[in-house]
Amino acid sequence: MGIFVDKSTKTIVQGITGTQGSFHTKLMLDYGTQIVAGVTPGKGGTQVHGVSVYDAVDEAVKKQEANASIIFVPAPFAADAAFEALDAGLKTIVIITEHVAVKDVIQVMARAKKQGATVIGPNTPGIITPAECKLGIMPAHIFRRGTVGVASRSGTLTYEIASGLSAVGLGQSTCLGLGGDPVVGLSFVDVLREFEEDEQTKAVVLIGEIGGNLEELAADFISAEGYSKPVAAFVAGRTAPRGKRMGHAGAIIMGRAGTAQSKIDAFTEAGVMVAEKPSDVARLLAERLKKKGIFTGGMSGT
Amino acid sequence: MGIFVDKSTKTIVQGITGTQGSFHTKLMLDYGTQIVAGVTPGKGGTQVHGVSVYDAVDEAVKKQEANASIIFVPAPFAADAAFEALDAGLKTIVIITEHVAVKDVIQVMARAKKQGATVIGPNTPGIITPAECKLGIMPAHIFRRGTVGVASRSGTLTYEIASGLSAVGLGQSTCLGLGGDPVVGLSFVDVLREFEEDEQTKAVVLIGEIGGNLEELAADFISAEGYSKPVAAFVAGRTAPRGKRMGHAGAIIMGRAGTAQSKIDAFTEAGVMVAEKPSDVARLLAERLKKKGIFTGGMSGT
Amino acid sequence: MKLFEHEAKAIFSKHDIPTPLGKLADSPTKAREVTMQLHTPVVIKAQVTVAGRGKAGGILFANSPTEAELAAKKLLSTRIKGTKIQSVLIEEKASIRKELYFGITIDRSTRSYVAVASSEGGMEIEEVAATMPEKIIKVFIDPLYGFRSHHARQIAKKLGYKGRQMLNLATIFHKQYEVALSYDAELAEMNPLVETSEGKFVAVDTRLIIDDNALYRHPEFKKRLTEIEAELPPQELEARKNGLAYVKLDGNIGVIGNGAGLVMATLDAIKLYGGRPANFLDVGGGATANKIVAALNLVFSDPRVNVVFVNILGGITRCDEVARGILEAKMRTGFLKPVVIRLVGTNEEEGKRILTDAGFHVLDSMEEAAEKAMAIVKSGG
Amino acid sequence: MKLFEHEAKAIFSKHDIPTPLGKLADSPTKAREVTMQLHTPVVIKAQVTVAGRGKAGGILFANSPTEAELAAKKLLSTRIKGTKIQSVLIEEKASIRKELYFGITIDRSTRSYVAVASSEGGMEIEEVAATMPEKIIKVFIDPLYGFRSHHARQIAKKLGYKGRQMLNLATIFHKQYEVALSYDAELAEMNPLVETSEGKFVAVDTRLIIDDNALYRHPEFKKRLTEIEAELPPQELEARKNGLAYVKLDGNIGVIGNGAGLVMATLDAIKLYGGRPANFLDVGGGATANKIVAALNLVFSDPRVNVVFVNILGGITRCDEVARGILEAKMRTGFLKPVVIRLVGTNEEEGKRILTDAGFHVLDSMEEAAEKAMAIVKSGG
Repeated sequence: MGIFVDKSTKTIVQGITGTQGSFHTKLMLDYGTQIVAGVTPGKGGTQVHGVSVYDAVDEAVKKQEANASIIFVPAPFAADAAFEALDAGLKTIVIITEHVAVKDVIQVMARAKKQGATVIGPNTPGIITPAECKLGIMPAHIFRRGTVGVASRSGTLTYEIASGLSAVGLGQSTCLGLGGDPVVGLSFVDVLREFEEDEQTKAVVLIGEIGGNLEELAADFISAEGYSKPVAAFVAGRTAPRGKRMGHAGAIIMGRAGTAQSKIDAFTEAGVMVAEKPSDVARLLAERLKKKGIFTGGMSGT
Repeated sequence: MGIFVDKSTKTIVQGITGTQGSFHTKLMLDYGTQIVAGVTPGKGGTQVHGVSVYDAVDEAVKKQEANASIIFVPAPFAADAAFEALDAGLKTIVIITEHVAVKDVIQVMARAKKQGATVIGPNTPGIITPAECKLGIMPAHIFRRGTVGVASRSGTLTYEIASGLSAVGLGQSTCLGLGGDPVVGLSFVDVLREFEEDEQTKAVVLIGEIGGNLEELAADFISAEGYSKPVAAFVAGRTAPRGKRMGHAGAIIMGRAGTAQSKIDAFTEAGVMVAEKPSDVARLLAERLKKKGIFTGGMSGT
Repeated sequence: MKLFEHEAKAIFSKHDIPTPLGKLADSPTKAREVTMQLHTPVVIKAQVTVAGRGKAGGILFANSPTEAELAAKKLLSTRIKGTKIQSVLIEEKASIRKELYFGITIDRSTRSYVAVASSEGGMEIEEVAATMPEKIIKVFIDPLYGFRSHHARQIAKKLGYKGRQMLNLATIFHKQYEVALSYDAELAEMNPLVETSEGKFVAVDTRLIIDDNALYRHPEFKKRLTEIEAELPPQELEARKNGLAYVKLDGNIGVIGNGAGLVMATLDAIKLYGGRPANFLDVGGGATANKIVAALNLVFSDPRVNVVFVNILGGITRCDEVARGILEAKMRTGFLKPVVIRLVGTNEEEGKRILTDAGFHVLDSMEEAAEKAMAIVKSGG
Repeated sequence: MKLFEHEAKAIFSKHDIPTPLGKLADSPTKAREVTMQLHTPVVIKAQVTVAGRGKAGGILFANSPTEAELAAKKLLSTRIKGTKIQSVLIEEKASIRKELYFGITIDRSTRSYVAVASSEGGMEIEEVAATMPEKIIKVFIDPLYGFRSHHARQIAKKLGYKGRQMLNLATIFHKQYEVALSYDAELAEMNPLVETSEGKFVAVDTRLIIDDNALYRHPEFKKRLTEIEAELPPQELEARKNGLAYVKLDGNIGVIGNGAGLVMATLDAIKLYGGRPANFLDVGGGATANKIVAALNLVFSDPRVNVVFVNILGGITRCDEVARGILEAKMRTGFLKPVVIRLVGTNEEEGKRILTDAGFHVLDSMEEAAEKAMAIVKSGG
């Protein structure tokens, strides 16, 4: 269970013969992810870590019955890779690549919407449903199987918070990175909807940052829809100045819009528990879940 | 009845303030066509022949409940006019304009398909359902209400053959010009399908010419589907040389493809009556319909 | 507008499509100079836009600058299908392992652009389609999505290439698509696209036909339009100037009509009665008297014409206006050859009256008129 | 990449968007010359890419060449928000009837480009959005369809224009969309777009920000990249060269971390404990020892920094590699300021061992580390 990926997910790796693609294919295989094929145009017929490489996605999909793709190809070709995956009928596509031109990303997202496909990323660490499937570059040892769904705009901060959750015995149903770019395939609202439907998930953590209004929209959604599961949030960037990109292309305050305060206020108003520090997330959530009788554990590690 | 347009069709004229638009608005009104509004960006608020002019199609459509448009705007702006009509939800669009760039036409047709709209033209004399609605520039006096559906790639040749039909007492259900360009909104097959469904139509006339393979596809369709109504055809251009455009942009034999003979052979094989001369069409059709007992008339005019 | 091979190549090359090393020459001396800068053998190609240049002797080979000079001299003094050769393109001869075909053109039935490829390059693609349809690869291009890089690779793979070659070929296909779209091409073609003995790809012959209706978006070809006019036979130039659609044919019955389909049908009717039309001439819709005068002058100027058949079915075109045009033409030039007139439709009575008063016999049926024209020809004019 | 106003204007103007008559000047003398060719009054605008130029005194007016010379002299010898002014743009002052806003930018939530217009031009659009949201017109652009001419007219109409003015304005909007798309703009803006007292439209101030990720498609800006580097403060230049994401802040606690979110959270934690971060510095994923050395050098070079907080959560980044970088930096430069290290994750034990052996105290919690850094600052370093 969990959302988007699970034990049954059969994945191809686009750009499998590259340094990153090959390295992470190994780690994903080690985790137990079903990597059924690789694709690198012009390298069809070779193998990487025992995985067959094809020239084209449709070939790989047909021969190996894949239903997902993870993309490691360089930025100028990443959108094309996504188009190829979409045309081959894949419905879950993770784009790890960063620095993809936003014009291309916009095209990919429009096409994905038309085809009813889910795109995670670009510029994401990926997605993991612990003990079932890891499609990404996150360090696996941090995550434990459990009931907390996590969605984040940031990589390392997700690891920080997830390891805090794991440490208090709060495992995760699925953790995913939306991606650090201004335009990404999933919004917090999309993910909240999925977690609402997922039986394994009992609570949700949203890790936001400055820039855009995905957090505000999530808060509106939670208020308006009467979200049934407890939600905790952390928002990075209270100290960020206006008009400066803070590492992520998407992390920028434009004029008055996109400040951490605006997001924190919106969350608070919507009844979301807002953590002041990353370590508060696990604590707040554990308290709430204990109150609701869903969680009985305590500190179980450092 | 008839196809695509009838008494209930409420039309806007795009480019109504231009010479052609204004002139033919008058003639269409005289014929009894419901011209409910005109559109010329920048000329909103004026009137042409008593018809109110708007700046935008959606305005005109909303205020006058129009469901069709006829476009007279100059070639560089014709595709934009069609996009505007499509966006306003109109489902029947006649593009009279000639010399529209084919790249634009291709875009318009793709968009129209997506929206489930019918485009007649470009470079067409238009469509007429005699005694009900004329959306076009054809001389009205030639046509009589009746049971023969006519689709043509050519203007004057349609008048020639329609007046022949009228002369022997064979009126028309609907006559329409597909348009003389290589890419047009309707094919003979599309029109055959419509005429098959139309109760008023008892027989069909297809007027083809060299270039492309619309005639061959129509012949295939007639054979494959067991078309229920008698079909007569005339194909112009038996004497046309290879590689030369014969007046219409679409009338050109490329290599071996698109010859009159190929089309005539295909029609003959499909059981379509092929006329040697324009005047034969009415004769052939009258004979066949008399045999079937559908038609009892004879020469009733010049 | 058909571009010359060298023009198409310059555009392709600007878009990083590999083409052979070469240069244009408009004189034998220039041909010699150009060849001295190239590796021999070279190929010398007449720059004409008519099809079938190879078969018509428009392509020669040379192993030295002297041979190239002679070849250029020969070509520059001949005509291909009636067109004078103004310049030759001299290029290094590619070492051919295989000749491929690739083109982007318009598909009428799907209303889209289509990429067409074949492992049988070097011959007319319609010929391949007719004789070896299994050798044709077609990929229809979704207008709202475009020709994507994986579509290009798919074609390269179907042509039997893999690895680096497959990628290189796909890149060339994709660039050609970009050229086709950005230049509003009706046809952008590489034929042959050669695989050299080193396994590289070179567009050895190229064609680019721009959609005339889109020329307003490509002002760079305005000059080219003037040049084309300068090369046109005088009759076609005259037709173009007067907005008349004119095609020269090889018979002796001149034809003037309104509407492309009607004029084609008129030619067909003449043939049906055993005659041979001298031309196709469409005056279009709503022709004025002046246009009729120009059309008549144009047809009369063809020395082979024995009789002129005017076939008018008035719709937007008014019969009285046509009649006035005929009268004016007669007054200005005097008709030295017989004219058969069929005139029906809008303002028919007025038109007929004008012509009848002037002594013309006006007919109602185009078939009848065609027969009459034939009879005149048979009787020797 | 933020283009200078004059660069953006040159591009807009090339695409037929009307801009005021004017010219660039890089010296007071040149300013005088330029003004002599223009109608006075003129406006003299500092060419800097930082926002809030007007409020910072970067825009002056002049009624004569002499006044312009003085104004230019003044601007060329000042800094705006720390940036030296290299040149000024001198333009004829438009006669303003109305100031409009029009921009094409990216909308995150709809994942599309959006056209934004307002009748309240001349102020920051975010300010208008916050204070007068009803004055903002937004049209989201379907990525598979584009911004069509009727969309542009719709906006012009909503702004209250009709007739010829509506058409002219719509044409300008549409051209700006074309500029935005063809230049991969994150933002293409005219603010104000002025309606002159004659009823014409002129883009009086323009901004164009190119998506850095798309610069490979626009090699014409390569030179511009080098120029930008030449203008950067030395720290930012150093960061750029070493592939570090660095933003200067105004505190005294230097921060180094891996991952943008983690570093931001680190800054926030410092603030939470009452401290003031001196910078944002993200070494990114999988940083090598060399990158850590560069990061430490960079932060140490800031004279205001009293203590450095290194916060590493190893994922792809390996703790041992980070530890080696810290050791190497210490050996090369010697640490004159205290360093607080938090290090957990991949190869944590090895990393901790290396650092502990070298005498560093390594912490596990970022909050704990932040508190410790604060304590050091309070104790005076």
